Amino acid sequence: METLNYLNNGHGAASWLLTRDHKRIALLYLVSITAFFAIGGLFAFMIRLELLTPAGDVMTADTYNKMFTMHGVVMVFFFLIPSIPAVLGNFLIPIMIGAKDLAFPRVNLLSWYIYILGGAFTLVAALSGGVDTGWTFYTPYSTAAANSHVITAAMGVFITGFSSILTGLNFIVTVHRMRAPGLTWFRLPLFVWSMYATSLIFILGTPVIAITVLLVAAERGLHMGIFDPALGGDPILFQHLFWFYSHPAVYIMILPAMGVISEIVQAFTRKNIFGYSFVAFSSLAIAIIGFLVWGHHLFVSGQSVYAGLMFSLLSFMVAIPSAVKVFNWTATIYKGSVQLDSSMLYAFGFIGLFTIGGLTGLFLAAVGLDVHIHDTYFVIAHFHYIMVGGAIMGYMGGLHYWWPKMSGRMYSEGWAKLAAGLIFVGFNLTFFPQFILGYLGMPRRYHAYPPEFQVFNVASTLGATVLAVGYALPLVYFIHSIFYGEKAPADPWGAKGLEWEIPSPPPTENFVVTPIVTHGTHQYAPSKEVGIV
Amino acid sequence: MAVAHHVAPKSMYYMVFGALIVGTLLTVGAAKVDMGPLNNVVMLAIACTKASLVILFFMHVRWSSRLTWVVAMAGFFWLLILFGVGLTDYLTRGWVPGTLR
Amino acid sequence: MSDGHAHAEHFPGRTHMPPVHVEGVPGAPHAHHPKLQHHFDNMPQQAEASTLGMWVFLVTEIMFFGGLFMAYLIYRQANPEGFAEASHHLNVFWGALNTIVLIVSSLTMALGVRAAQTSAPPKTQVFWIVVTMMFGATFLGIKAIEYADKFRLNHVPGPNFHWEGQHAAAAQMFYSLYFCMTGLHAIHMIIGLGIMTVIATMAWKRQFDADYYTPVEVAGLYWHFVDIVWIFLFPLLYLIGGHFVE
Amino acid sequence: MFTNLPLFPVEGSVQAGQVDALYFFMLAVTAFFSLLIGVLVVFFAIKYRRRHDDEVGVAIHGSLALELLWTIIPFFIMMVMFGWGAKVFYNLYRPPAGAMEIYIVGKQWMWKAQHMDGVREINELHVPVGRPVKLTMGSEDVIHSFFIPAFRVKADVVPGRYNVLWFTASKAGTYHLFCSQYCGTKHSGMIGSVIAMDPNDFQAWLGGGNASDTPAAAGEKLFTDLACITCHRDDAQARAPQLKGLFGHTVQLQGGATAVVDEAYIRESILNPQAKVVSGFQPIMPTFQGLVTEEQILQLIAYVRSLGQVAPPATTGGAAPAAPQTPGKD
Repeated sequence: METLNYLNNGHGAASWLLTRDHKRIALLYLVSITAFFAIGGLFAFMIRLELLTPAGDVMTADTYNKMFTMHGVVMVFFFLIPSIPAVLGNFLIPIMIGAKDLAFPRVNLLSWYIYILGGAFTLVAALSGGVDTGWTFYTPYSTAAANSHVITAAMGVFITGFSSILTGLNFIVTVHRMRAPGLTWFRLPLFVWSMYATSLIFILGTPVIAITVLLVAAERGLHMGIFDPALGGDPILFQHLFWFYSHPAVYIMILPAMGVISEIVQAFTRKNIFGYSFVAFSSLAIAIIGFLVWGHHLFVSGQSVYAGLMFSLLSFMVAIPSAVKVFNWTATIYKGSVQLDSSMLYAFGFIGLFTIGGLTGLFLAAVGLDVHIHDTYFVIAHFHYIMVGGAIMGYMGGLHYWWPKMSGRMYSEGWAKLAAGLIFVGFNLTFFPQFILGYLGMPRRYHAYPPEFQVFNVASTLGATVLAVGYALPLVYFIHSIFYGEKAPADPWGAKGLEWEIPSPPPTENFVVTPIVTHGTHQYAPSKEVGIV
Repeated sequence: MAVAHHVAPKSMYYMVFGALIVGTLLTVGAAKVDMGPLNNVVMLAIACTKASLVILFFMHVRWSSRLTWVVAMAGFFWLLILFGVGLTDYLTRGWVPGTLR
Repeated sequence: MSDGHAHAEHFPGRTHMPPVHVEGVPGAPHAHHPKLQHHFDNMPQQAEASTLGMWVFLVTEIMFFGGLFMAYLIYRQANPEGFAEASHHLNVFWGALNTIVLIVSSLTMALGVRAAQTSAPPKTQVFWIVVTMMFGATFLGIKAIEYADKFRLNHVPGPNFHWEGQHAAAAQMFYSLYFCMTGLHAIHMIIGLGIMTVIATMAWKRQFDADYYTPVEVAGLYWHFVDIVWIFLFPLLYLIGGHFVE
Repeated sequence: MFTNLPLFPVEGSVQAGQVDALYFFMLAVTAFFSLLIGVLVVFFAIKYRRRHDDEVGVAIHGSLALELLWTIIPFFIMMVMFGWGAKVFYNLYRPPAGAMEIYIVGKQWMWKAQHMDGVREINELHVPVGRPVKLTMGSEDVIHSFFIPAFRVKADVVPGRYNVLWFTASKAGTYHLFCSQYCGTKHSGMIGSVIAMDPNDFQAWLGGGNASDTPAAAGEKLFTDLACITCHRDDAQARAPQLKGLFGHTVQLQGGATAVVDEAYIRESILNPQAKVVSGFQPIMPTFQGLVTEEQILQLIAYVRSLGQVAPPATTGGAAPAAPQTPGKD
């Protein structure tokens, strides 16, 4: 006799498609985001296939250009940005703060429908012939020269932006107004802090890209001419407005992953985080300083030299809170009780890859050095270390950590460890050679390339194949676990936190009795200060 | 308990309304006086004052929680970040000898 | 706000509640208001969440218009004379009149919220909201007259744009911005009218009183915000330097 | 010259050494920190592995001293990186006076180069070793980016404006030229070669080349053909500013502002003549938008330059045509 939980409390399509339960909405997102990840991955595979040989012989240049554009659009706007916030954030924030739901459950469901609508626009653009502007939609190529479905794709991005905005709004209000009695700000789980910081970026940045792509559509469709050089318009203004959102968007991807890693590291060392307030505030610092650095995408654009210098300085500044986090995680492992379950393997993978990704970011922030590696494969490698090595590692780690809570089932730990290993190896094989390619000078978005770059490209494609297997495995064993996995206890990892105090899977309104919080999360040992200074 | 919100007297609303109308007429009037670059300053000062009146009284921020203040201010502050940081490019173009605007 | 709120500065939003709250146990004073949604503890928490939500949304609106204002700022500092010349072809009278129309509608909106706050009869509440909508519609009517004028003069950017003055390129840029900014503002007005229709219907059905008027309050915030945008658009578009020259 | 498996790009310019020095410094610092983190994490994971099921970690809440330490040390290291990078950048983007000038126009999907003594090239750029070369670059259509990996230099080529790039080749050879800003279908075909030659070889190449009119001469011809000369003339009937000796000067504009007559100003004045009218003249000049190509605009600019400028580039052979010296005062 199964107890009533959010999964079996209501059956049929309508009980899912009209649900206002944050946990069910999280699962709706999980399914749709996984679908978009597969689509984006398919595009990536086509790109790597083309780059096996120097000559552009697998597909035409136009097709290739559409492939990397759709890869970028789908992965950035429909996978990476919503991934952790919309799936894990939606599922966990109300539980972690002891609430029954988010502040606006209907708005939450609406944001999923908006996401699907935006995704539909993008898929229509892809199926009706594709878009070839690059995910960055740079003018005047996108407004005047491109001969593809730019407006449809731009509307897809515009619409999806509102899904992000509504999600961020919901999280901010929920964290401010719905916390359980006694749950003060400094008792919040670090995941909630990171989601709060992410939400700030959602609401402050997303509107700017919404208006920017709207202007591109207006210029293309109505010949308005906001960025048109012939009217004295400035294509570089587009880049300013675009990156005002799109650089912070990178922090939308990485901040939630950092939050996940903070939780996992504490749970699998059975130890509270080292320097809680520094880790918490560094999330806010990254969110805020992250808004001041966008100009490093314009270092070679003809932006003024002094603006370049300023953006370089600010870009270095944003690295400091990231470094603080890495040092604090390392210090947390010190004298912990370390258990290398698959979630923790992902966390270790994250720390390693994010460290490389972050440190190579310094190369790009150093403005004189960036001139050479700007728009080369060095940049591609760097941001894939952040987005795939960082954000997706965090997402996978989070899924493995909270899967028993979400599904009520345990997955196969052995297969999970194998997948984590494959992903780590495959990832490095794919993207590390691209650093070398980039410094050699191979530009990004090249359909064909000089033959001396081939060896590294072949290595990269080989790695991508391993990576694909690594990503396919979890799909198999997670689905397997739903049907055949053993039932998960409330707290399979021996972790501490409100989400582990309620049954797996949780009941519809999460808590039968509103919890009263008396201390922070992840307190395992009796608190005693151990001086190491 | 739910009647927690401050109920302002009608007379206050009428006074704010009067101030807003006066502000509008002042703006139109000021545009007809040549003050050089000051015209823009005066216009924006009046517009900001009018906006503040609407926010403080019509939108009840005057009686709202500190959080509402912070949220309202944050919006305008972020706008200034967009303008200010963006302008560092436009206002310094061509400063380095040999580079062009 | 009252004492209840003063606590919220020091404790999270749910401290209005007695510390131990078991579901459905009487003693939670407002747990049974018919408008209380299941996931909130009490009415003030629900009201505060809604107004905070609207404020956060308005911040996104500020940034949404902000991108356009940024473009305006950059292009105006690049073409001060062209923008002034183009601005002179806008009708200051209509612009000023529309400003006043919007300010009046903001006043009636504020009085509408106050009517709900003070549990005024539904007739009074509906009266203020409908008056607000009428002024909103008047604004859109005047805007339509101005737009028609621009179409007649071929001042609409695009292939048919025609400019008699000295700064044709800058003027076209100005009018691109003019139509984007006022057009976006007009769309917000139309959405506002839609919201007000819903609010008026709810008011007519006696849904608002001193205990529950959050929807009117939140809709009012939106309406005032749209007014504020126009307060800036009017001088920036209609009154660019040099109206003394003529 | 292309080996089969290069691991590091050739250093073909003076700038390359400066960029690479910074690169190796940053590589060393970041490798150190990556290893530090990696070793610590692995070491702690092994040393403090869980030995029985109900073991918990030691409660350590943090240490202000450590937090300050790992905030301040990275801060100073980053300031060194910033300062070094800023210095390199400032040098990369500040062309020295007297550099040899070449005009570049990017269009979908080719690079066109105009040398000052008339030689034109497509998708090739010949430059002498050991002399600063300054490229003034414009685009016919969309944004391109001029990238020579061996020289470690790059600048976007943006429609509606000129961007400037300079380098001093240090080693003779043939190097890749890439477009590095995505510009449409054949973006990856918008490539070419930069051929750095010994100065003597370069002179020989210039001499034996397919020289046509110099840009200034071509510009002069255009100046007549487009009837610019009807208004821009030397006598008292001139209805437009006299152009002789104008380049490099500051002019007084209507409305009180001033403008320096440089490439950007001349370009704007041809395409959007009403934007900045010199005081004392009527805004009667028609726009030439759509009537002249980017290359022709550059030729007109070369012509105006040849009429004299404040500080003539101290260049010989292959540089701007010898210009009559005008006193450098306004």
